[in-house]
Amino acid sequence: MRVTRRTFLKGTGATGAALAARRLLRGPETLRAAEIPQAYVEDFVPTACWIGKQDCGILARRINGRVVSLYGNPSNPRNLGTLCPKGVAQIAALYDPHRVKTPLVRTNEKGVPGTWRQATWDEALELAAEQIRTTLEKDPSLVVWQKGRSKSKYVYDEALTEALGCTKIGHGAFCSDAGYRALEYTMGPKGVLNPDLRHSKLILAWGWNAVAAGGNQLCWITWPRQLIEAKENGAKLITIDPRIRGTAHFSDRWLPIRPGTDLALALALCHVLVKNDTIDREYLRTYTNAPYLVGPDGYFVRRGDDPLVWDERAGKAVPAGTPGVVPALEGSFEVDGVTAKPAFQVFVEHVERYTPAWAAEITGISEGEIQLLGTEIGEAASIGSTIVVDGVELPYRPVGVMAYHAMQQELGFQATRAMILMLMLIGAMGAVGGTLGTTKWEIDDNYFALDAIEIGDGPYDPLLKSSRFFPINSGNPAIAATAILDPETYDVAKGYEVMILHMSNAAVSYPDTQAIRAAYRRLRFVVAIGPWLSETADLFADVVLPAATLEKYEGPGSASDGYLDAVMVRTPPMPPLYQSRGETDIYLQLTERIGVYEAFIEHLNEQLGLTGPHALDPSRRYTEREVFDHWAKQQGLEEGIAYFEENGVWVKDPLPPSVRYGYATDPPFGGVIHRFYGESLLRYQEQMREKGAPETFWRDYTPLPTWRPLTMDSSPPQYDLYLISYKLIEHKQDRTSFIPLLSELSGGQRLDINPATAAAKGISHGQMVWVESHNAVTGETRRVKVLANLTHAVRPDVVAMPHHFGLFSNPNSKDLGPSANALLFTGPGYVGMTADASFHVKVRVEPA
Amino acid sequence: MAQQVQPLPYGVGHTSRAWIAWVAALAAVAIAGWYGWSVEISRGMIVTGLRDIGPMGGATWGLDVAFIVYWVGVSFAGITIAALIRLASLHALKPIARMAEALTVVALLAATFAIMYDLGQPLRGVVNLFRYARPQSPFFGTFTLVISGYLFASLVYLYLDGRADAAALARMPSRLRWFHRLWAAGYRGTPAERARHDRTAFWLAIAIVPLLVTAHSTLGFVFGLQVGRPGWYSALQAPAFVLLAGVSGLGALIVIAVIVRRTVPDAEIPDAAFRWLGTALLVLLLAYLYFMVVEILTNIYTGAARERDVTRELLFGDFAPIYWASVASFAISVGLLILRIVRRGVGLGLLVTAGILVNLGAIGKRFLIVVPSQTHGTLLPYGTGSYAPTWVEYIEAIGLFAFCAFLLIVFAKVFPIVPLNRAPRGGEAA
Amino acid sequence: MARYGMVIDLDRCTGCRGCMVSCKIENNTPQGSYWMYVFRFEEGEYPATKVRFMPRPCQHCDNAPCVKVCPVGARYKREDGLVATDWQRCIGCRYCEVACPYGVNTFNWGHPEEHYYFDWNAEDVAPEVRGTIPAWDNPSLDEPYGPEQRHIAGGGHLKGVVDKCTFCVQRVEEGLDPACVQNCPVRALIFGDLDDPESEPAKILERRPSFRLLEEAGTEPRVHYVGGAPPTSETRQIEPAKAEV
Amino acid sequence: MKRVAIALALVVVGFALQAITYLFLATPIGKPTSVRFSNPRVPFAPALFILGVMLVFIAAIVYELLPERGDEGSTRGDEPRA
Repeated sequence: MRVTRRTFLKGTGATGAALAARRLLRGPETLRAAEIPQAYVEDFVPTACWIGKQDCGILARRINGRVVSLYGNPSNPRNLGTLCPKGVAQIAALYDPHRVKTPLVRTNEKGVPGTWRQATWDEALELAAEQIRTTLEKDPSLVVWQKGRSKSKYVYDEALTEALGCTKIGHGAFCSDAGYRALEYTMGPKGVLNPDLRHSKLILAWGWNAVAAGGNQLCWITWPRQLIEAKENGAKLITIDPRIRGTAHFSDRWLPIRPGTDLALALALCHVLVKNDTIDREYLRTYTNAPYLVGPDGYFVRRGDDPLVWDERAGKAVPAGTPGVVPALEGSFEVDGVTAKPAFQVFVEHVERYTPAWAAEITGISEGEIQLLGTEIGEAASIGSTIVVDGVELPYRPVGVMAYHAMQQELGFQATRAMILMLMLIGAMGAVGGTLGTTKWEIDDNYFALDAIEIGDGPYDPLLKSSRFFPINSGNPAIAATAILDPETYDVAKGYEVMILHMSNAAVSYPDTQAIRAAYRRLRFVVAIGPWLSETADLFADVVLPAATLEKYEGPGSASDGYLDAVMVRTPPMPPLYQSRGETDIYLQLTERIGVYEAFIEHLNEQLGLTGPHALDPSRRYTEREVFDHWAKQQGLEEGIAYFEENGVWVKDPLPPSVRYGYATDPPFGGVIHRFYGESLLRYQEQMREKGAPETFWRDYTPLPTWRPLTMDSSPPQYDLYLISYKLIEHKQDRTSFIPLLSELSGGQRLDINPATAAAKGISHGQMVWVESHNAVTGETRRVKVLANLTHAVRPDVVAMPHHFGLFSNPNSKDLGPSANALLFTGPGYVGMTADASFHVKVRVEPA
Repeated sequence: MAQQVQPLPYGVGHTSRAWIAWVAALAAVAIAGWYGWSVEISRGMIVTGLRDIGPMGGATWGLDVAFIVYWVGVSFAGITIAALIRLASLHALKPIARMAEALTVVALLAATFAIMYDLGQPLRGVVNLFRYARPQSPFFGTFTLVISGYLFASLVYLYLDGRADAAALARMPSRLRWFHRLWAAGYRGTPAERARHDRTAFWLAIAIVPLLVTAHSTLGFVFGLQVGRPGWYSALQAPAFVLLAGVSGLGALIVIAVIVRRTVPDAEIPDAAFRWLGTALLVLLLAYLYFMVVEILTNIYTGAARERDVTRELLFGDFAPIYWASVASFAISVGLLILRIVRRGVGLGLLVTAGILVNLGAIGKRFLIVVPSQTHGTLLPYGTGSYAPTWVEYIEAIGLFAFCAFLLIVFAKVFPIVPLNRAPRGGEAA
Repeated sequence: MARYGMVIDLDRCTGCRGCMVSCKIENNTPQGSYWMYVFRFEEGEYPATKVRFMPRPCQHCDNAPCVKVCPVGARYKREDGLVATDWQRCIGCRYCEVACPYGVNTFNWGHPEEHYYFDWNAEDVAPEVRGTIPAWDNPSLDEPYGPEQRHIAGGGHLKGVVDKCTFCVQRVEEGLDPACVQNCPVRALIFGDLDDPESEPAKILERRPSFRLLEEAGTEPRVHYVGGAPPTSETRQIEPAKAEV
Repeated sequence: MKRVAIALALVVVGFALQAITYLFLATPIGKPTSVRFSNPRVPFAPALFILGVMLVFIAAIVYELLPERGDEGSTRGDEPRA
C-alpha cells in the first residue's frame, strides 16, 4: 500500500526586479507556476477503474483533495499496481468537459440529437418516477431496464429490477452469450472457454487476441500476464483467427481461419482425435452422457425416465448411473426391440465425414495443419496422466482453449459445443491445465433451465423468450427491436413503453443499429443514467440523470486473478463531480419516488446477503455508502466500508483446486452429467417445427454439432470479402473513444485489408474506401466510408474493422470514423440459433 | 540643398522616384517578413510546417535553417573578393570590392535573422548563447565565429576600406556630410595613412581567410558531424559547404554587380571583373558538381541502408523535383558560363542568368541537405515523414531577401557602392 | 553512485501502450508529444506475418549526440546516467532533435497549455475545480532536481522549448521507478542501477542476451533490450500513434 | 612604435583571450559524463571568447585610427581637408 502524504511548498523567492530579470531570461511563460506560492498536499486514495470489466484497483493521486492522476493499486491481484492505457487515461474522462453535469430534460423531438434544459434533481427524478410508476401500474413488463455494463450486479441487475418487476436487457447477445449458453447447456459453469493458464501446455487462442482483447471474467491486464508466464514456462500458443495482430509475437503458429467456419474446424479436430484414438474414455463414461444409448429416432432409449447404457460386462442395457457397470461407448446394440447406439458411437459416425480434407476446403486451413493440430492436441492432453496441485492429485490435460467473442457468429452455439466436445474427448474440461469456464467451477441454474424449456405458443415478449424462434435465448435487444418493428411475424403483442438506460449505448454499440434506432423511437419515455451523454440518450432520452464515474460507491466485485480470491468495492476518491451521483444513490432516490423503496431495500438485503444486525431497514433512508457499509460489515469487516476506502481491495486466500477444477469439486463437476449428446436440442427442434417456426430457426437445433453452409456465403459473388470486427487495446466498446489520450493512440477507425487484396482492387494504404455489406436474406446493402489500412496480418478474403467508433454526441469522439455496426445486420442468417448476434457479413470494398 | 553645387559621385544622396518606390516596396516586403516572425513568436512555431522527427513524422529544421546556411554562404563573396584583391593583387576586382563587402554584411545580418526565426525562444537565444555557449557544439562556431567574428570582421573591413572614400565625400557639401565625416574619422589620405591601410588590409585579409574557411566549415560540421542523420554524416560536408558558399556568393555578387553597372550613374565596372567572376564561378561550380557526384556515388555504392534510402529519395523520390531542378540549374549555369568564355564577350546576360540560377540551385541544395535526412532518414522505422513550409516560413524567407536588397540600395545612396576611382592618380574622383 | 538504466523485455511487451499514457499523465505532456513511444512492427508477408512491439523511451545514451551538440548546455548528462533537459535554459534550436538517431525529442511547437487533453478552465469545469491545480499540472515537475538543482523534471512544456523523456527524474530521486516502468502490466520494462550487479536489470542482462538500438551509431544507450531483435530494413511500422499538433 | 605595439597587444590579447576562454574558461571539453560539461567554468565565458575575436579585429581599427602624435606630413596629404 503506497498511501503517503507529503507537502511541498512552491515558493518563488523572487520579487520585483529579480522577478523581472528572471522573466527576461527565461521567457514569460516559465513563471506561470512559480508566481503563485502554494502549499500542496499530496495523498493517494483507492478507487477502481470503471472502464473495463475487471474493475482494476486504482490508487488515485490527489493534490489538495482533487484527483490528478491514477495509478494501479499494488494490492489488487488482478492488476498488481499497473493499469492498461484506458485505466490511466480515464483521468481525462473524469474531467471531460462534456460530462453530463446536471439532470437534463429534453426540449426537442426524439430521434434527432437532443436539445436540453438543465433541471433540478427533484424535477428530473419526479418526471422519471412518474412515468415509471404509471407504466409499472399498467404492466411491469412494459418497463425495461437496459444496461451496457453494470458494475454492481446485485444492486442494479438483481435488486432494482426485481423491486420494479421490470424487464431487463443486457449486452450478452453482442458479447459472448452463444459461448455461455453452450457451456451452460453442456457442462453447467456460467462462462466461456478459457485456459488454466498456470498449467496449460498447449493453448489455442481461438479467435482470441490474447494480448489485446481480454476474455470473459477478466478484461485485459491479467490474461496477458498469465499467458506470458505460461509461454515462459514452455507452453505453446496456437492462434486460430482470420487476423493475428498482437498475438503474433507470442504465437507459435497462426492458423488463419475463414470467418464463421470454426464449427467445421472443431468437427475436423474431433475427427482426428477419434481417428487417432486419443480419447479419454474414462471421463466420457463417468461424467458424460456419451455412453447413453440413442435410439433410431435420435432420443435416448429410456426405461421409465432413466436413459439406458450398455453394460459391457453384463452385456445388457441398464439405467445410466447404475453402480459398478462399465458402459459401452462404441458399438450397436439391440435394446427393447430397437437398434441403439451409445451417443459416442453416434458421434463417431457423425464426425466420420468431417475429415481434415473436408474442413480444409471450408476453413481455408490446410489439411496438413488440421491433421497436425488434432494430433498435437491429442498428444498434449497426455490422457491418463495426473498432477498434484496443492496436495490434491488431479487429472492433468494441459490443453487450454480460449474462445470468447469469436463465438458471436452464425453457428456460434454449436461451434462452441463442438469445441467443448473436442475437449471432452480428451477429458480436458475442468482438468488441471485444461479448459475452464469460470474462476470457480459452479453449476449455473441454466444447466437445468436450458434442458427444460417449455416452448410457448405466443404471443411472446419482444425478446422472444421461450418462443418457437429462439427457445434457448440470450435476450438480444436487436431481435427485440426487430420483433417490435414486425410484431406479426414474431408473434409479439406488446413492445416496451418506458426504458431505464443504464450506461448503455444501444443505438451505436449494437448491430443492427438501424433496427434498434427505429424501435427505440417508439419508446414513450426514456430515462438515461450515465456520466456522459450517449448517442442513445442523445437521440431518445427524455430525461438524463448525471451519474458519477469512479467517484462513487459500487460493487461488490471479484478481484480474483483466477487463482487468488479477492473482493473489491469501488470507493470515491473525491465527491462526485458536478451534480452527478452514484447510481446506487440514484436508484435509492428513484425507487423512493416510484414507491418501491421498501421492496428495493428488501431485495438489496436478499441480493447482498444482509441479515441480522447488518440488514437494511426498509423504513430507513440510506445513502449508497451506508448500503455498502452494511454489506462490508456483513462480510465480517469490522470497519465496514472504511476498509475498502483505506485498501480498495480485500484479498483473501488462494483458490483451492476444489473450487477451480471441475474434477476436484465435491462431487466432481458439481454432480451433473455433461451433455455430450444434446438430446433436448432435438426435442426443441421438433417442437419448433410443430409450432410452425421456419427452418432457419430450427435447423441448428441438432443434438450433435452439425455443419451447414453459412447464410452470408449466399451473397452475390461481388461481395467477395468477409467483414469481421475486433477490439483495440486502446478502447473499450464505445466508452473511451471520446478520451483524446486514447483516440490519439488508436488513430480512429480503419479497415484492415491484406495488401494482395488491396492491390487487386487498386487500394493503397491510407486511402478512403467504401465498404458495402450485403444481407443475403433480404438483399439489403449498407455502406460506410473508411480509411484503408494495409496489413499482412489478415486473410486476403477478410477485411476487419475495430469497434469503438461512429459516435457523434461528444465533440471528442466525432470524426473518428464510422461504426462497424453500421454494416452489420440482425435477423435470420445474422443471428445464431440462440438469438446471439453474428458479427460476420460479406462485403465489397472499393476506392472512394 | 542650396549650396550643393555638384552631385555626389555614383548617385549618392540622389533619390529618384523609382528608388523611393523600390525602397518602399522592399521595406514593405521586409516588414511582411517580420510580421510573419511576430506571428511565430506569439503563437509558437506551430505556425510553421516544422514538426518533430520521429512519431510526428516531420522535419524539425526546414526552410529557416536552409536559409541560415544559404545566407552564410552568400556572405562568402565579399570577404573572399576583398581578400583576393589584397592577397592575389586582382586589381580588376577593385570596383566590386565595396559591394562585395556590403553583400557580406547584409547576408550575415540576414543569416542572423534566419537564426532568430528558427529559435523557439529567441530572447533566451541571445542571452544564453553569450552566457552558456559550449565550444563542443558545432553551433558554437556558427554563433561565435560566423555571426560575431565574421560579421564583425566584415564590418571592420568595410569600414576601414571605405575611409578614403568617406573622406573624399566629406569634402563635398551634402546632407550626408556628417555621415561621411563620421566614417572618415579624420582620414586625410596621407601616405602614412595609406600605407597603414594597405598594411591593415593585407593583414586583415590574412586573418580573415582562415576565419572564412572555419566559418563555412563550421556550418558544414553542424550537419557533417551527425551520425544520427543519414545523408549528413560525411567528411565532405565541410568542404562542400565552403564551395557552395562560394558558388552562391559569387552568383549573388555577379547579379548585384550587373545591377550596379546598369543603374548606378557612372559606375564603371570593368569587363575584366566580370570575366574573372564568371570564370571563378565556373571553377567553383565544377568543383561543387564534382563533390556532388562523389557524394552520390559514395552513398549509392556503399551507403548503409538508410543512406541509400535518403539518396534514392533525392534522386527518384519525393525530393527528386527539387534535386534535379537544382542539378539542372547548376548544369545550365555551367553551360552558360562556358558559352560566355567561348564567345569571348562579356556576356552580362549569361552571367546574370547563371548568377540567379546558381543561387536558386544553392537554395534548393541547402533545402535538400536539411530536410530529407529528417523526413526520410530516421534510423528507427518511424516511416516516411513530410515537410511543407507554411506561408510564415515563406514570407520570412522572402522578407530577408527584401531586407538585404533594401539595405544595399539604401547603402548605395549614402555611400558609393563602387570605390571612387583615384588610383593610380589621386584626387581625380568625380 | 547509482547509474540508472532500463531493460526492456521484448518477449513480454504486448504493445498495449499503457506506458505511453502513464508517461503522458505523469509528465503532463501535451498532445502529440510522446516521451515514451511504443512501436508496433509488422514483418514478413501473409501468412508468415510477424507482429512485434518495441517500446522506445529516451535511450539516455552515455555518448549522447544530443548532449554533445547542445549549444547552451541545456541538455546534459547526469552522473546517475540520466540525460536531462534544463527547460529553463533551452533556447529551442532543436539541434538535439536532429542529432538524436532515435527520434525521442519533442518540441513545444505551440502553447502547450492549449494542447492538453482537457480544459481545466472550461466554463463549466472551472467552478468545479476552482482552487486546485489542474490535473495535468504535476507540481513535482516544476521543482529543481539533483545535486545540480536544475529544472529538468519535464515541467517545462514551454512554447519553444525541447522536451524529452526524463526517466521521471522526479520519481527516481524519490526512489521510485519511472511511471512507465511502474505501470507496465506485463513487467516488460525494468529500471534500476545497471552498475549494481544485484539490481534486477543487471541480473537480467547477466542472464539473457541483449542488444541496444543502433549500437553502430556509438551512442552507448543506457536502455537495453532483451528478447527479440532490433528492427531491420524489412520492419514496417503499423498503427502509429497519431502525433499531431 | 606605439601604434604597432598597441595593435599587436590587442591581437595578442584577443587571441589569448580566445584560447584561454576556449580551453579553460568555457565548458570543459571531453566526453560529457556529468553536469560539469554543461556549464562554463566562468560565467559568460562565451561572451569573453567573442570579445577575443572582436579584439583581434579591433586592433586593425586601432592601428589605423590611433591619432598620430608627431603630425607627420599633414600638408603632404593628397586630399586636403574640406
